[in-house]
Amino acid sequence: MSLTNNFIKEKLTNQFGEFILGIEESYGMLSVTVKSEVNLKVLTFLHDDAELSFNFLTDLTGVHFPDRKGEELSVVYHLHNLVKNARLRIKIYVPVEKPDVYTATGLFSGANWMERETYDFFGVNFVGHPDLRRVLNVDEMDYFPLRKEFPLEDQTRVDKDDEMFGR
Amino acid sequence: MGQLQGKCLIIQQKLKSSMTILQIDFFYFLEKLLLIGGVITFSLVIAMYTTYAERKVAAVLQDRLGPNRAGPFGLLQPLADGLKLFFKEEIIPLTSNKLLFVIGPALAMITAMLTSAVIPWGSTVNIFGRNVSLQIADVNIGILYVFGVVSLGVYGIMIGGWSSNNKFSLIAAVRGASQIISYELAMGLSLIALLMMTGSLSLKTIVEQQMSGGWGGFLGWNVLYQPLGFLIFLICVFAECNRTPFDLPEAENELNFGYHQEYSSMKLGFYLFAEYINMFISSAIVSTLFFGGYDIPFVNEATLAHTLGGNVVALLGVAALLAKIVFFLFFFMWVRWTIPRFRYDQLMDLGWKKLIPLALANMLITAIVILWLNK
Amino acid sequence: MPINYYILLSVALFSIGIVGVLTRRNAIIIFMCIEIMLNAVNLLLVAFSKMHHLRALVADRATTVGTDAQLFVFFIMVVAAAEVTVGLAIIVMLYRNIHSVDINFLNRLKH
Amino acid sequence: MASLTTRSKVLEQTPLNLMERLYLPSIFKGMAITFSHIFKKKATISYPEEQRPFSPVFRGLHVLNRDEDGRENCTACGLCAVSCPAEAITMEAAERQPNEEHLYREEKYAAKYEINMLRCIFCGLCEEACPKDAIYLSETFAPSNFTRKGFIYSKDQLLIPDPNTEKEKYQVAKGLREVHKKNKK
Amino acid sequence: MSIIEILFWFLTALALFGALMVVFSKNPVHSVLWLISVFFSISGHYILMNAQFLAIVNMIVYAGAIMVLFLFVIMLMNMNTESEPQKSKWLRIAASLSGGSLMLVLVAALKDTNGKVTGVFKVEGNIGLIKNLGQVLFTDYVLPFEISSVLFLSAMVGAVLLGKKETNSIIS
Amino acid sequence: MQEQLNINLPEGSIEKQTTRLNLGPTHPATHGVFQNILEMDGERIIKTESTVGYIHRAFEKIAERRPLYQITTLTDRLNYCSSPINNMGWHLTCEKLLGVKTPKRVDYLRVIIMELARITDHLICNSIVGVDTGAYTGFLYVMQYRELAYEIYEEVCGSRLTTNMGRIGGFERDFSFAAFQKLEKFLNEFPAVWKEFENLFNRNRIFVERTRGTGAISAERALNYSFTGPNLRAAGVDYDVRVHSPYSSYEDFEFIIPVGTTGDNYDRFMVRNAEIWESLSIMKQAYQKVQDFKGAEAEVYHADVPEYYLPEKADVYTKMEALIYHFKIVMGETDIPAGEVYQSVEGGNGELGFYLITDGGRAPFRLHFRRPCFIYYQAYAEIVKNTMLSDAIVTLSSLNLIAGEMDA
Repeated sequence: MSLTNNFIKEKLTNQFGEFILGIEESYGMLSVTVKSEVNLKVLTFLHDDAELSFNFLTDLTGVHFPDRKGEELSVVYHLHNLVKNARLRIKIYVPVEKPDVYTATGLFSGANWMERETYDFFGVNFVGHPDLRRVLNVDEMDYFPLRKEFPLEDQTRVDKDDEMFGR
Repeated sequence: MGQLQGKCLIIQQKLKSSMTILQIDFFYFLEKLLLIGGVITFSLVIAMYTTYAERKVAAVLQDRLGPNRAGPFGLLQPLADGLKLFFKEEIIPLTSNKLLFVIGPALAMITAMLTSAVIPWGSTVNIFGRNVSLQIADVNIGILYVFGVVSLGVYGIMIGGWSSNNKFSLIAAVRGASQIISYELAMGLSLIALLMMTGSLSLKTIVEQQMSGGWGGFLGWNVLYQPLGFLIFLICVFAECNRTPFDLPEAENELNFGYHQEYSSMKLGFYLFAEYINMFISSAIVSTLFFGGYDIPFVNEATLAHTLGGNVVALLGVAALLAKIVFFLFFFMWVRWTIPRFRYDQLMDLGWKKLIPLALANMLITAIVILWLNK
Repeated sequence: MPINYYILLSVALFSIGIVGVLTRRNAIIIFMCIEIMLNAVNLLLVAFSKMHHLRALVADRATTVGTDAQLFVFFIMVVAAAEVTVGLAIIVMLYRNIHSVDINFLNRLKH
Repeated sequence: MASLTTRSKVLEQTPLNLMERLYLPSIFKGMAITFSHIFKKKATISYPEEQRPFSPVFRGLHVLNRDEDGRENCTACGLCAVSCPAEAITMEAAERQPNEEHLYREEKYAAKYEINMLRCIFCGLCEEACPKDAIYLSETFAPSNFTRKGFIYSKDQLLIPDPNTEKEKYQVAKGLREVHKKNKK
Repeated sequence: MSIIEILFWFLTALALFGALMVVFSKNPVHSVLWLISVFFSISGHYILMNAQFLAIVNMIVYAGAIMVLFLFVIMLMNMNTESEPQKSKWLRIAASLSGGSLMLVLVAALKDTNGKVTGVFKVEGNIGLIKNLGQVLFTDYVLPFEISSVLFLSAMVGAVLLGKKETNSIIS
Repeated sequence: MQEQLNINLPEGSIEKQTTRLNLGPTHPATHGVFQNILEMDGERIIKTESTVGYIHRAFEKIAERRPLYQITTLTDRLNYCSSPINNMGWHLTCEKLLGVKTPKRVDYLRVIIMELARITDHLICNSIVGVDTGAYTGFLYVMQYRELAYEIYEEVCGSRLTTNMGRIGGFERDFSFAAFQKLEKFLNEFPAVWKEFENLFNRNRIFVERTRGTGAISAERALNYSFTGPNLRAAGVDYDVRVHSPYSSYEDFEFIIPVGTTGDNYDRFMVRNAEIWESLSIMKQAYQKVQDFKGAEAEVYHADVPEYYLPEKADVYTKMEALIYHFKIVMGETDIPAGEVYQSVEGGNGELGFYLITDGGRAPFRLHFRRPCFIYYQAYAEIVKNTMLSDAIVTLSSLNLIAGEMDA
């Protein structure tokens, strides 16, 4: 029995009707936005439900939308049901002032570093994470570099210090 | 042959008496001094060129060209390497134990060189009417002496590894020490079977016994009678020389070159040289004990001496020994560039649980056979 | 070389060993000093064996007098080796438990 | 865990048999393999004397092209600089003066053209971007240098030899270029 | 002075100096190395007395095995000058005095013995050679020999048992 | 007596019986820059703390300022042992976003290149396992054929390691005759060489004992740690992106998924070995299919999408329309729809995912790489616990941790 997007949609709305903020389908993949406080419940349900059993966390990452007031930071989970070969995207939004999200490390050991990476780049505070430190950047860094307010470099390249590149 | 043996006996007796009371006549002293100098120089040169051979053999086995820049075919490469090592900066780590740090490589070098004293490089040559034995000292406990020196070889590794004050070096030193001590046992036990057959500890006597075998000495080679003993001995020699598959003390992928990690300049050179000298000497001992030493196979040296003269035959014998040594050196390298290395516990397992019982069994079988034949 | 010299050398070595045992607190060094004392005795045994052998040789060319003394030395070495393995194992054990090789700590055994 | 597909094949870990447990047979087998390589053709070459042939489309050092009359092709449109992911190209444009027709093909030319070879990743996007056939990547390696400054190649280092003054050198460079063109379509 | 006498005095001096350094050097590793030199000089003495077998065995057993064990243990415990426990000055002086007086007593007792008549070095006498020793060892002393091997075995087992630690207590 | 009363045990003397060893960042086995702080009891590892390393290059940030076609050069540097797969993965992502349909021949050519890249990747990994167990020679034997594979890349795109191969919609040029020739040479000669390599290792007891039972991870733990690729298959789960979500016409090919049983180093080694054989078989099939194209079809090497695929150089010099497209594409002025795409390919190390969000601008709004190495390196501490130092080294290489992929 294959797992259709409609079936998943139905199942999720039955379970978490009032917590679901939006459901869309882009390029064949179902993408569900839920309230940030129920993310762990949704993930646990998806993981444990006998029919859904999304027990493989493909990816976990963050996105920064500076223009959406009150929900600037987003955390995106890509789940995969290997047996029925269905993929699902779960999204949550949190305000940048208080970016608290429940950790998924209890569910997926692999989420550990992915969450650390997301914290490192976006400053998402994963509540309950066993070891929430920076993972790719230096420990002393005091900002979250992948947020949009930090420009990559000046495109006009006038004041760029190129001494290190031999200029 | 008989005449030669007689001569040998006379010399031996002379030698023995000189050893015991250390009454030294001047020419004898000079002759030995020259021989010692010759052997040391020779060992160093061989060690130098073994480094070259190692690289060339590795290259050839690996479809590469190998060193070919310094001199024709890269033959001057060892000189260039040596020069480079001499001119490199000496670095002694601040946290190291400086005295021991310097002593380490020296000890490694000394113990490597010491063994060459009892190896019979050839029979006697006649120079200006003097019969000169091509052996520095024919002590009647030659093999025991070899073991004594080999058991000291561990100090160079241990002291060097410990005094560097580096954890990798320390691990390497511990590995090296326990490996060398463990394999000494199997090595000694494998030789006891051989000693039962020969009944002598003198290397010269062992060689002469082998020379008296059939087919110009070939049938007397101990390897034909002690194949298992030879195999165990060879494996232990690999372990004693820290060569692959037993190169745990310097396992470059695990321990960053192990005990000589902190060394630089000629101190490093000493360690590397000591390793190659060890290989050279070990090959010499294997050839002497199991492959007839300076015996030329399928040739009766005594009859040949009538036609060619004693000195030529003696030199031919030296060449035969060298050929055997070169083969074993190649074998060392061939094995190194073929197989993976053991893990520490597997190494100990092999040494204690397999080689020692095997050596004991070999000993037992040899003893039974000897008893049975003598009955 | 007169036998006296060997006796004196052994006595000196033995006394140094005793001084070492008395002055040091490190169990391993004490152990090593005991080894010095054992070796002093070994040396003396060999010297005596040689002396008696030479005496006996005058009467009988094929005598083996004195061999047993050298065998004693051999046995002493055997015992020493066994003793060192066990002793060092005990010291290692001690070190593992109290992280020290100071013999004064051994007083703790009393309690 | 149950199989997810019908295509899987399990690789069982078969225990070693007696011969394999003896160490030596497999060691000798390995040694035979390595020994047989003594007689094989050597894979390495003595580099500076011998050089391996590059493919005709190899992406090496850049060359600024001239046309048959020795005029520079570049018109300083800046597409190469824009397309460069490493931002290694800098240029300054200048108007061609009336007496400079023999130097520059178009009305505009690059007065300054620099490629920083330390930044360059030799991706070839500049060559793809060029609408004037003015820059291409040749079959040469980046040479070494003592200073970082020495890696900033100025225009005179990049330009192909002038066919009017150095005909032969130009022919050599051009010859490679012809092959290049043919194979790239 | 013959060459033998020179050797004798040299080895004696080395042995005594080495032994003193074992006792007085602060760094245990140095002590071990000095002790090795003591063993070497004693081996030298054995050779002078034509006890070749004992000389080599002394080297193999003491220098090659026992001292390696010592070095091993000291290195693993990472002992150095700083960690070396010291006795109080008075205790050390007292100990040296008592040791010295013991030597004094012994020397005094032995000084008048008539040892000069018996030389130890002579060409004759091959009891130190391995052949003679083996002959006696495997005939008259075969029982002690076997017993000593049992001793060895039990020492080995004992050492292994002592050295073995309860692994689970550390990992947990 | 005064002395004895003052005896105090040194602090922590009884508890602290372990050593701390820094494995990396300058250790020869940490091929790259990552560091493991090992808590050792003798040679046994009790605890590990892994650090990813110090080469973060901010690819995800850089990608937010680059037009799509320039991002290919960034993907080169992820898993640099198999950069063509990364390139193709990125092109596939863009094509999915832009709705570009590639012709079959392009798909098959891509399959050839991707499987070649997979072979080079596995070949490096397995021979490095050999090197780290101490046998160096096999590495150089198979390395000669990586060289040949690189020459094929060179014939196709002009570069060897960081290939920047292909464009959105296809390849920048058709495979040359020399490329096909070298490909044939590879297909003919490589099997014998790989057989020889297997003979050197597979049944050698020293090697088998070094790898069997060491560094094992169970299927459950591997799934929980989000393992993919050969490392997951070694644990016994036959998950393969090529089969589960076929891309680039992988559904047209016959191949099997080798899986291990215990997930130890030996299984990882053997799974990679078996995958090399499968890749060879796929390459042969694809090569046959490419040869079967006749007529105009046999010339196709890119999709017919003038808005995204650069026009022919000759047209650019002569035709106005082509020149306009050329400028638009190079300047990044082509229309890019706003959307959200996740596309994954089976990279050398596992599922290499591209999560791309666009907002209609010329550069991605957000691009995230799912880097398999980064994800399964976190299991290293658990895998090597209670093994010996030597095993940890072999595990490090058999997991095929590539620093470039860990730290994007």
